[in-house]
Order: sequence, then structure tokens, then C-alpha cells
Amino acid sequence: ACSQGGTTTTDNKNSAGGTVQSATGQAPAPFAEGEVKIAIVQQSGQGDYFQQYLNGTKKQAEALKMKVTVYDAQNDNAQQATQLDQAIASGVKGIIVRHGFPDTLCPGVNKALDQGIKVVIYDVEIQKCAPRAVQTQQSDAKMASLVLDQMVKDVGTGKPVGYVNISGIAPLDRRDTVWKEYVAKNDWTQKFKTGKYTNSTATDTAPMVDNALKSNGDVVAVYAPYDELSKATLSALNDNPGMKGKVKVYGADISTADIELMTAEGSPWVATGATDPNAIGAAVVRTLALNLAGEVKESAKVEFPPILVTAQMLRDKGVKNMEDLRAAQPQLNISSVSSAAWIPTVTF
Amino acid sequence: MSFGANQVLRGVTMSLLPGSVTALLGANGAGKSTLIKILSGAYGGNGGQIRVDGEPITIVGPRDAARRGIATVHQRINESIVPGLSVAENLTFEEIVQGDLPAVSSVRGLLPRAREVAAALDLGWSDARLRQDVFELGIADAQLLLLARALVQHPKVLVLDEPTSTLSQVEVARLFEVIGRLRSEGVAILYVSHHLDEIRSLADRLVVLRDGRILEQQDAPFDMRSAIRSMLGESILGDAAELVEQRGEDVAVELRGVTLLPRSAPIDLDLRYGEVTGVVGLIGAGKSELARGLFGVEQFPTGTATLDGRAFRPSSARDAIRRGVFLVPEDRAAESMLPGWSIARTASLPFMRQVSRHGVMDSARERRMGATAIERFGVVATGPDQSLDTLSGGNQQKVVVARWFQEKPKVMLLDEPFRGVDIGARHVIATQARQIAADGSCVVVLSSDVDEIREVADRILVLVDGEVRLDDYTTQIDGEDIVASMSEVPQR
Amino acid sequence: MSSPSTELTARMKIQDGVVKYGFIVVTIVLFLYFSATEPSFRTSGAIFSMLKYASVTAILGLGMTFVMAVGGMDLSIGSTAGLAVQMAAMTMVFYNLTAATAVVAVIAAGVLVGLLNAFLVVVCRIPDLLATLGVMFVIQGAKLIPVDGQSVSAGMTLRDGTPAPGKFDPAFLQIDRGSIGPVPFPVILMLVLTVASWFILDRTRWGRMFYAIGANAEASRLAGVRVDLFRGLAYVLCGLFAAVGGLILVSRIGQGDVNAGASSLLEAVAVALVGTSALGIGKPNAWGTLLGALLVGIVLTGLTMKGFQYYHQDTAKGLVLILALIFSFTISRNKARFISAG
Amino acid sequence: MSSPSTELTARMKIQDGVVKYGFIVVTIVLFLYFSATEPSFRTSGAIFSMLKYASVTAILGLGMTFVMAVGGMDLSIGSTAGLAVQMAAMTMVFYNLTAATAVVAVIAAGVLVGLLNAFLVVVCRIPDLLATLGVMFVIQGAKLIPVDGQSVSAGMTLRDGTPAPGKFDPAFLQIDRGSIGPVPFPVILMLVLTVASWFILDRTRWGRMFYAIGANAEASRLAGVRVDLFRGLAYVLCGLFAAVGGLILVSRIGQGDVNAGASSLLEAVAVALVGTSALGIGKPNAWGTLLGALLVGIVLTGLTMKGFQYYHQDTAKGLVLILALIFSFTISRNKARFISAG
Ligand SMILES: Nc1ncnc2c1ncn2[C@@H]1O[C@H](COP(=O)(O)OP(=O)(O)OP(=O)(O)O)[C@@H](O)[C@H]1O
Ligand SMILES: Nc1ncnc2c1ncn2[C@@H]1O[C@H](COP(=O)(O)OP(=O)(O)OP(=O)(O)O)[C@@H](O)[C@H]1O
Ligand SMILES: [Mg+2]
Ligand SMILES: [Mg+2]
Repeated sequence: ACSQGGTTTTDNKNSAGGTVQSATGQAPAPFAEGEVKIAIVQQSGQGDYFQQYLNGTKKQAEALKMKVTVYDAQNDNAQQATQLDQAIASGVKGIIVRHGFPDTLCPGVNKALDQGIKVVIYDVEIQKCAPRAVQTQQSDAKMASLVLDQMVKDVGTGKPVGYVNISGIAPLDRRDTVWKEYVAKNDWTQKFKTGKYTNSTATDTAPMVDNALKSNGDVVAVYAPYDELSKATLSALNDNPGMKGKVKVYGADISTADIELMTAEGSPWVATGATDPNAIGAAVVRTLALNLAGEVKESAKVEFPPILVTAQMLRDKGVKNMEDLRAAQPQLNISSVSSAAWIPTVTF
Repeated sequence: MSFGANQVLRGVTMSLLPGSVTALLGANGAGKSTLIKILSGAYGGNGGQIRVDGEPITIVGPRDAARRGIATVHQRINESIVPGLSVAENLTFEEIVQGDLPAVSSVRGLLPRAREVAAALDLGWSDARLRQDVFELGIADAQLLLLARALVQHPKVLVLDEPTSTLSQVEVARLFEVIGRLRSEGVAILYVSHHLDEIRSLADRLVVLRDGRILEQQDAPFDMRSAIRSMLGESILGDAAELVEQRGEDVAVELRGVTLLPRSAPIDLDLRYGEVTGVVGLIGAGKSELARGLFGVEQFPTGTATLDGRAFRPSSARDAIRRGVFLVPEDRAAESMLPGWSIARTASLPFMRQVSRHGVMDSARERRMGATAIERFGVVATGPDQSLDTLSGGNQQKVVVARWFQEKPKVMLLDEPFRGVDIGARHVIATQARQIAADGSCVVVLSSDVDEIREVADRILVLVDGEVRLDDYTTQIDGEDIVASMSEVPQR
Repeated sequence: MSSPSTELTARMKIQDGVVKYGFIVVTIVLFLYFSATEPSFRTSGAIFSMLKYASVTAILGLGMTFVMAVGGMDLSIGSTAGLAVQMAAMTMVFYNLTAATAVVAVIAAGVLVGLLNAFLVVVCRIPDLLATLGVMFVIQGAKLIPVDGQSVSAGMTLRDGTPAPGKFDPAFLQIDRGSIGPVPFPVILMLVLTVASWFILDRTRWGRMFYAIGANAEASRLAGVRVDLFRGLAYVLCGLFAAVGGLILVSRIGQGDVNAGASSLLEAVAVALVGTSALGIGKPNAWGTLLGALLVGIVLTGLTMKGFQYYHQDTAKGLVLILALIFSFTISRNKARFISAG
Repeated sequence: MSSPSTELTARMKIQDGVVKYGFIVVTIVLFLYFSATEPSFRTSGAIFSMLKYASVTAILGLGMTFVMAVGGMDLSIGSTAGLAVQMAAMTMVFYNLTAATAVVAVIAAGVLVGLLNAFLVVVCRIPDLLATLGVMFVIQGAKLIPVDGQSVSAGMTLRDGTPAPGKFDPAFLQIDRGSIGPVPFPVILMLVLTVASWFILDRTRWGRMFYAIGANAEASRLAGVRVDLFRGLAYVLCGLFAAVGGLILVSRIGQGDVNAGASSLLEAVAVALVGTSALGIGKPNAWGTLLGALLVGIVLTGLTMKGFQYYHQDTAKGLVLILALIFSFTISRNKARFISAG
């Protein structure tokens, strides 16, 4: 049965507590019959973003009385394929597949679907080879354009700009597409592109950006559409005191750590495009629940809209951490996405 | 043949005849091992020519030499033993490598052949022993293994570089028997040793090498005095110095109820200042156990020791050294040498305080210290900065002995100090040992060679199976008694 | 030492037994524990996929076993596997060639890397750690140049703006996905290679020469072993095994993942090292390596199923390793001569 | 070998010189080349920031140098640096303590890890590679448990739902950001530690003992060296240096980044190894390690400024390494005794 009574419970076990809005409707099958076993097969759980994402997933699953097994491939794609197999073998009713390569995951996803297991994909371009799976993703194009619009507003057109990004990672590639459009449209000159994806992206990318800045002292703005890259850019600017106040940084993603950096005195990081990974994690679970209940059909596509967060706004509203930000920007909770009366919605 | 600026061999011409034993004599560093390494293909590229059966050949590597029927036992055991493989695999290693044994086989499959090889020297090792890691063998057994391996190959030419320096009489006798047999089968044998009595009883011809040149060749019977003169030069040996007996009064070390080997009976023993005590015994008699126990690197299973009347139970070598007890260990390569280290650094290691101030090393003083050691023991070397690895075996031994003479010990333990040194050096080491005894130290020399012991010791202890069989002043007993008591079977 | 020697020997026998079978016991106990507490762990599907996962680690570990047998170390093993992944993908996607061609290209690439390592170590006499470290960096970087740092996947856009003409040959994907009866190919490959490696190392004269070189290269040379040849051979075999591991990886991933193989180096080193001590043999050996790979596989799968986070898994992996080691090295009299970095 | 010996000696002197100064020459040539072709490279700002980035690598490399001097290897060095990062962040952010306390906590943590390694290697007699591998995994995982796998930053929400009380002490941030005149603190620290390490290793009795243990532990023991003590000390020093490196990293990032230090292991190993051969000394040494770190720094900075992608940099790093090695090992007669994995 679903959660009863109108009380609001706060779970203290995890960093982003999560508040459960209890359900008002009667749960359909299979939720009416007790605990539903699901699995999440993720490419990586490492880092703040993914930890929060997982937190949201678990909170929402708990509220729905689901038992989640987490398969974490630790950035090893071959491992992810194996773990998808294991998840299928373990007899779950539904699987969330988060990030990864389509070619790696398609066979497993199709196999799962063939066995009647519901599959919700997050952020894998899998339509072509596994069209029956439910697709979810955060709207990276939207996220990029929100931030880049702000950049156009701040710095104007026809300026020398810098770019810190890594190719080959799906969401970053989607942001890249938008970036290229904006560069062309606004007559910006891209003076450098650098960045490196490693186990410690921020520390390893910082010297590269530093060097790039040193040879291109005239840039007025840098776009670094992944918070590890934004951090690297900030760190590099710290080492170029001469450029302080002359360069603005436009990023992506948000976390308490990022808020601290953006609101620091004289921080060059002026805007970022944000979703709340907790909320997305929860929304994906809700999507799977609807899918299990037959209320979301195969091949459905769900997008989670981001918002624009500016340093100005953070300072004005005295935002110190994610809690404050959610209070200030409740739309981050996207609690209306994939919701139903019988689903106790978790907000953060 | 030269190593860097050091030209070691200068136009050596010699021949080995079938069915005869040619002895190669020479002081430490004369170039004997180098010559042998050329012959066995270990060193390539030299100006000379090698002929087998009159036909000139070039030896490009050890395999080549083996194919030509040249079998060699090298001086340094560590250059030939392969730890991690079993005793059986080591016994048959060359045959495995040459492809004389089946390419596919378990260790068990190698056992029959290994037994045959071991039988060449009547080693009589059990199958369990043969299956053991060769690492577990003592240095003497390892030497026997290598000899057995070379002997069974039916070589045309057999080259033995100081094969007996780690063996005791019994094994030496067995080895000589086999060499005698091979000689009668027409094998040409090249034999290197610093033991003149061995050469006298074994060799048919004798060649003396000095500074890389052949100075003298003799056929048996030999004029040993002349050989020694050309080997060492006029100056070094006058008459073999008569031993002036020193008798100490004060007891340095008192052992009470000490057991040396797990199964032996406890012994009591007093070691005195002012004299050289020689401890002699067969391999495995417990000599090294005695020395290592006193030095604190092993503990006696039972019993107590005192030094100057105070309890003495060092827990480490450092402890012992601080109380004035020094040990020259028996296995030079494993226990004394540091690969790549210079003479000066090797020499100063135990006494770095002497050449440092507040922990900071004074390299000028350190080099002077090394130079003093070189001079005092007559080490053949280019200087204190030469790497110890590049010295000849005997000269390495001199350095690792010499370094312990840089401070005055209470008790000096010398375990097989004469291993591989020439007679000249033997005299130097013996003289130095006697000198510090005369200056008041308690000196203990441990060896399996009775003659060596008689040359250096004032008092002789014979150890058999961890128990003292004979204990008397050298002048009171003759060599035959010692040898007899050494091989006495202990009553149990 | 004061106890009678029979008792002593008995005690040593027991200790040897503890060491010899200790790792096996730990592995089996863990397996049983997870089977008992996690129903999904004991399904044959889960076991085979665990074995499948272990197969790549095991195969790379076997390659490392050869190199460690000759006393070396190959830090380029992971990047070679990564190179294999990319070679296969490029052959099929960029040049539209068949699975067979891709396999040949990959194997050739692995052997070439092995030859390069062998050249640097044997001919140029560069210490193995340094040489293979250099090769590791070069491969890691150079393999990305033709693809501009991007993973190769079917339909991707080439530099000239046209789409890539090929795709992964379905036959190729069978390398990982196929099976004989219920047993997946990679598992069969792992077992075959383990038996082959064991046979070569333990039963043949070539194996003895590998070990002899590792234990005492000079002695081996003096006994007539072609030291350079066999040392070189060990690197070539290692490259070959890395390529085979890479083949399984790429057919599992189904595209040319630029990051594939990154974590393989440490794992291969770990299982080969564990293997060295696992069975009380004290030298690198094939069965020990296999056991090491299985142990890691079991621990990771079991902990995942029990819902632990990745960092709990790392902790557990480390603790199991350390405990097992204390167990073998502190209890045993065995010295591990072969496995110190010095 | 038959040529007259004077000529021979002269040739050897030249060869020795080539080896001894070869690496320095390569480093200087690269430096000059980049200075000439990239105007921004030769600004003092660029040079100092290059030195700053090299400092962490150099300091960790120095720690590794001590361990390698005693013939060991410390695979946990990178994760110890990562632990330091997190310790510092937790001390200040979770417990609201001062910069000084954080520094003390970090140093203590580094020393503790060193003691743990020392315990396993020296007391439990586990081979160094295995023991430190285990410790690496344990630290890597265990450090994330108290923070639930998340980076520590000011204002974050704690488990009990309250915001973290503290933030990074501005004094703490000065560790990386401060300078004396134009010279940044990390660079000064790097130089001071290099000189100190050189002095200890090369000029003191204790340094001699470290090297003696690395050359032949048994012979050292019999010469009265406290082998266990000094081997343990080497690991403790390595932990300490790793902690110092971590301090610089965390004050640079300004957050308890969970991933910091991950790439440090290979770099520390690389520069310490390069250092071993760089100056023709043939054993791990402080100046060589520094030179290695600078060489890597120059290559990376120069190539980034020239607009190369990271994979070109890896390739270049590897090629420079290999060429420099061929240069020293193939031309020289020097054997590198300290650096083979066997
Ligand atoms: N690898 C080497 N490098 C440099 N010099 C060497 C090397 N090997 C030997 N030498 C030098 O060659 C000379 C001859 O050494 P060799 O070992 O042949 O002497 P030996 O006659 O066998 O002496 P011993 O009786 O002490 O064994 C010595 O001066 C030694 O220092
Ligand atoms: N690890 C081992 N396994 C089996 N036997 C051993 C081992 N170590 C030593 N032995 C044997 O124990 C006996 C005692 O050796 P030890 O070296 O103490 O004798 P020793 O009297 O000093 O003789 P020497 O010094 O001439 O070799 C020898 O027979 C040796 O071969
Ligand atoms: Mg010799
Ligand atoms: Mg002895």
C-alpha cells in the first residue's frame, strides 16, 4: 500500500533531507501488492552531482516503498554492461539506466524489455537502438541557452571569449552544439578550447586553463559548461590576478560548493544553468513508477527543465546552500513532472 | 680484456691438455675469474683466440661454450643459483635450458634426472630435499649442487673457479675423487684455488697469472716457493712467519648452557681477551650459529651469555656493535656487499659516526677512511671510489673484513674470513687479527679449514654437531688430531 | 625452536596449509555468504556475469603474470587494452572492415606494443617501470589523436564532415555476448588462457626459463638462457593478453570508449600480486592470478548487491586484501622474493 | 674494448656528462624553445604558475623518493593526498576550527597513514606493493564514508539537516595563494623540501642508511643499521610529504574535493623514477625528482599554450620521457639498480 496519513516526514539520514508530500490517491498495481524491487544501473556515482542524484532516487523510491539496488560502474563502461546483465538476472521489476553509451546498453535494455522489465533511461541517446525504453533527460540545450543568453546580455557581441569543455560526453556535447550556435550568431572569437576529463577533472584542468588564459589575456568571458570545469576556470583565474574583474565565467550545474564559489567576494562566476540533481533523481523514479503502473507508455520522453541562476540573485536572496536555493527557487523541485495523485512526491 | 681503464688481461696464452688438471694460480685480482669468464662465454669481445681440438672457434655466449663441451663452475655462487626454482630444477637447469630434457615436464618428472645429477657427488639428497626451493640450501650445499651439475655434463673441458672455498674436507675429498675420475676419462680440467695443498695433490700442471700476464708455468712436481714468488712478488712472503703464541687471561664472553643447533646438547664456553680463538668444524657444525648468536642476529635456543661479567643478550646487530662485538659474516654477497656501493661507503657503513659530525657526513674523511682500509689490507683497487662490485672476489673479501678493523672491538667474530683470498691476503688478515688480539681484543675465527685455523689461532675449538669436541692451545695439538676429532661421530 | 622438531614440522605444515588454502577458503566463504544472504547472487545469470566481469581482469592479470615472472612490470597494460578497444572500433567503424580484420588488427596492435616495450627494456636497457610508463603515456595520448579525443561509435561524423561508413560487425559483438551452452565466451577464454599460462609457466622448459630470469638473470645467462629473448617474449605475451582483454571489453561496450582500460592497470597488478601470494607458491602464477580475479569479482558483485556505495566497496576491497595478506605473510614463513618493488 | 685506455676514459667522461647533464639540457632546451615561440610563456607570471603546479607533483615525488631509497614503493601516496584534502576541509567546515588546527590534523593524518603502511610492511612483512595497494583502496573508500561521498564545502548540509557551521579559514587559503615577493608559497615549500630531502639523503648518516637498506637490507642490518626503523620512517616521511602536497591542493581548490589526488600516484612515481636516472646518479634522489617535476611542468605548460589538446600532451610527455631515457640508458654504462620491479 502507499503511504498513509497526511503527516510530513523528514528523513535525517542523508544530506538533502527530502520532504514527502503524501499521496492522496490509491496506488495501482504493482504498488498495491507491496515492495517493488528496482535497480539503478549508473555509469558513475562519483562526485557531488551523482551523490545527490542518487539521494533523490533513494528518497523517492523509499516513499514509493520500492527497494533499489544500486549498480555503480565507476566510469567503466564494460562494467556497466555487466551490471545491467546482473540487474536483469536479479529479478527486478524495473531498471533505471543512468548515463553510458547507447551501443553498450542497448542489448541489455532490449533484453530487459523483452523479459517484461520496465526500463527508464536517463541521459543516454538510446532512441535508435532501443526505442521502446522510456527516455528522460535534463534539457541541456535549454540549460546552455539560458546561460548564454545571459552572457550575451553581459558582454555583448563580437568579443574574444574562452571555452572550457570536453568532447565525447553526451550532455557536454549537447551544450557544445548550442555554444557553437551562439559563437557564430554573436560573432564571438573563440580564443581557446581546453579541458581534460580525468579522475580529478577540476585539479587537472586548472593548469590548462591557466596557461590558456596566460596566452590569451584579452578574453572577456569563459564558458565552462560543467561545474568541475567552472571550478577549474575559477582556480586558474585566481592565478592570474591581473585578469581579475575583467573576465566573467559562465558555468553549468549547481551545488552547495558551487554556490559558495559563486557568492564569494568578487567571484567571476556570474551565472550558471541549474537543475537540482536530487529532484531529477526523484523525478526519474516517479517516471519509472508511472511506467510500471502503465500510466507512462513505452517510448515516452520526459524532459526536466533547468533554471538560470545568477550570482546576483544568490547574493540578493542570501542563498548559502542548496536548501536556501530550493526555497528561493521552488521550481527546481520539478515536483509536477511525472507526478500522479497516488505518488507521494519528495521535495528537497 | 679490460674493464674501463682497467686492463685486466694482457696477452695470455695457455693450453689445457686432455686428461690433465691445470691449476691456475694468482693473487686476488690477477684476472683468473676474468679469464675463465672469457673461456665460458660469459664475456664476449676480446682480442684473443680460442682453439678446441686445434680448431679455432669463437665463443659468443654461454650456450656456445656449453655446446663446445666447456662446463664451468663460477666463483660466485649467486651468479649461478636460481632461487624460486626447486633444487631438482637447479640441478638439471642447464639441461633444461639446452633442451636436453623433455620440454614439457613437472618437477616430479625431473626428479629421476636430478637424482642422477646429485649422485655425481654422492649428495644423497632425499626427494623432499630435491623439491625444496633452492633458496633454502646453505651456501655449501649450493656450491655442491653447482659442482654436481657441471660434473655430469661429460664436458671436454671442465673449469672450476675456487670450488672449495666454501666446502669442508669431506666434500673436498669427494670432489677430488670425481675430478680424478674425469681426468682419467680424458677431460681437460682448469682448476683455480688459493689452497696450495689442493694444487699439490691434484694438479698436473700449474700456471701462475699476475697482473693479467702469465709469469710461470710448471709441470708436477711443483716448486711451490717459486710459484708463490711469481704470484705475489718477492716482498710479500719471507718465511711463513712462525706463530708467536699469545695467551689471554681475562674472560670476555662466558656462555653457559647454550645450545647451538636445535638437537645438540648445551655447551659452556669461555672466550678470552688477548688471544685468537679458532673454531673449526665441518659444514653444519654450528659455527655460524655461534657467531650469529653472539652478534645478536639470531637467538640461542637456550642458555645465557655474559660480556665482561654482565648479562649479554643483544637483540640486534646494532646492540652487539654498540657493546663492542663485531661480526664479519660468512656470505659476502648476501650479507656484506651493497650493489653499486664504493669501497669507501661500504667500509664506513658500520662506523659512520667516525666520519660524520652531528649526523652530517664528511666525505673527505670518509674517503680517507676507505683509503686507509685499502692500504692496511693491500686491496687491489683503483681507489676508495671504486665500486666493490668490480673488485675481484678476494679483494671484495678484504674490504668487507677490513671495515671491521676500523674501530677497536671487544670481541671480533670472523666467520670464514679467508674465503677466496690468496695466501698473501690470508697472511694480512691473520696478522691483523692477531694484532688486535695482542692489543687486547678477544678474536674468534670460524672456519672449516684446519690449516687456516692453525695459521691464525692461539687456541682451537673443534665443533661437531653443535658441541665442543676439543678445546686446547694450538701448540699443544697437531693437525691430525683436529681432523680426527672433527669427523668423530657424536654419541647420542 | 626449542620444541621437538616433529611438532615443529607439524606446525609448519599447518601454517603452510593455512597459507596455501587460506585465500581459497576466504574466496569460498565470501561466495557462500553472499549466496546465502542475497538470493539474486546465487542465480546462474548473476554468477556468469560475475565471471564475465572477472574475465577481463583475469586475462590482463595473466599477461602481467608473465612479465612479473621475468621480474618485470608492465605499466602500459591498461592503455594497451584501451588501444585495442579503439583499434577494433576504428577498423570496423572508420574503415568498414569485418570482425575478423578487426581481431587481427587488435592482436597485431597488442603484439606491437609488446615489441615496443621489449625493445625499450631489452635493447635500450631502460628499467621496465620507466619504459612502460613512457609507453603508457604515449599510447594513451596517441590513440586519441586520430579520433580527436572522441569515442568511436557507429554513425559518428568524421573530420571531413561525412558520417563514418561502418558499424560494429554483429559477429564481433558475439565475442562478449556469445556463449557455449550457458557459459559465456569470455569465461571460456579466461579458463583456456589460465590453463595455457599455467601449463607454459609450470610445466615447460620455457616457463622455467621465465622464472629463472626473474629470479636470477645473470645465473640464467650463464646457464645459456637467451635472457633477452625471453624477457622480450614476456612483454609481447603481455601485450597480446592485453589485446585479448581489450577485445572482450570493446565487444562488451559496443563502441570505441576512450576511457576503456583506464582502471585495468591497477586491477591487473593487484590480481597478479595477490596471485603471487595466494597459493603459497611465492611467485607469480596463473591459478593464483585467476583466484585473485575471482575474489575481486565476488567481493564487488556481492557488495553491490548488498547495496553498498562505491566507496564502501573500495574500503572493503582494501580490507579484504590487507587481511588476506596479513594472514599469508605474517602467519607464513614464506618470503616473497619476487614481489618487492626494490 | 681494445682501444687505448686514455681515449676510452675520455669517451666515458663525455658519456657520463651526456647522461648527467642530458636531462638538464633537454629541460632547458624545451624551456627556451617554448619561451622563444610563446611570448606568454616567458612572463614571470607564467613561470611561477608553472612552478606552482609542479610543486605538488614535486613534493609527492620527494616523498616517493624516500620510499624508493629504501627499495620500496608507496601506492597509497595519491590517496593520502586526497585524504589530506578532505581532512582539512572537514576540520574547518564541519568543526569550524582554525587553519592551524587543520594543518595539524592533515599532517597527523599523513603521518598516521605512513605509520599504517610502515606497520604492514615492516611488522607484518607484507610486500610493499601489496600493502600500500590495500591501504590505497581503504583510504580511497573510507575517507568518503563520513561525508557520504560528497565534496566538503562551506554551507553544505550535514547529516542532521543543519548547515555546516564553518568555512575555509582565509589564512588557510594563503597556503596556495600567498607569496613572498613574487614567489608563491608552494614554490618556496617545494624548494625548501627539495633542499631538505637532498641534504638528508645525500649528506647525513641517516640518508646513507636509507640507501643502504635499499641496496641490501640484510647487509645493512648486519652492519648495525636499524632497518625496520628506517624503512618505517621512509613510509612515514612519504605520508607526511603526501599530506603537505594535499594541503597545497586543498588550499588551491578551496573545497574538500572528493577526487583530489587521484592522478597524483602515477605522477609521483613518474617523477621519482625519472629523477633516479636524470642526473646519472642511478638512485632515487631529490634534485632528480625536482627536475622530473619541472620537466613535466614545462612540457604541459608549453603544449597547452601552444593550443594542444590534452592527448597531444600525454603523447608528448611519454615521448619526452622515452627519448630522455633512451638517451641516458642506452648511451650510458650506468645500470639502474634501484628501479626494477623484480
Ligand atoms: N665487472 C667488472 N668491472 C670492472 N672491473 C672488473 C670487473 N670484474 C673484474 N674486474 C677487475 O678485474 C680484475 C681481475 O678480476 P678477477 O675477478 O679476474 O680476479 P681473480 O684473479 O679471479 O681474483 P680472486 O682470486 O680474488 O677471485 C680485478 O682488478 C677486478 O677489479
Ligand atoms: N634453511 C635451511 N634449510 C635446511 N637446512 C639448512 C638451512 N639453513 C642451514 N641449513 C643447514 O644447517 C646446517 C647448519 O648450517 P651453518 O651454516 O650454521 O653451519 P656452520 O657450522 O656454520 O657451517 P658453514 O659455516 O661452514 O656452512 C648446515 O648443514 C646447513 O646446510
Ligand atoms: Mg676470482
Ligand atoms: Mg657457517
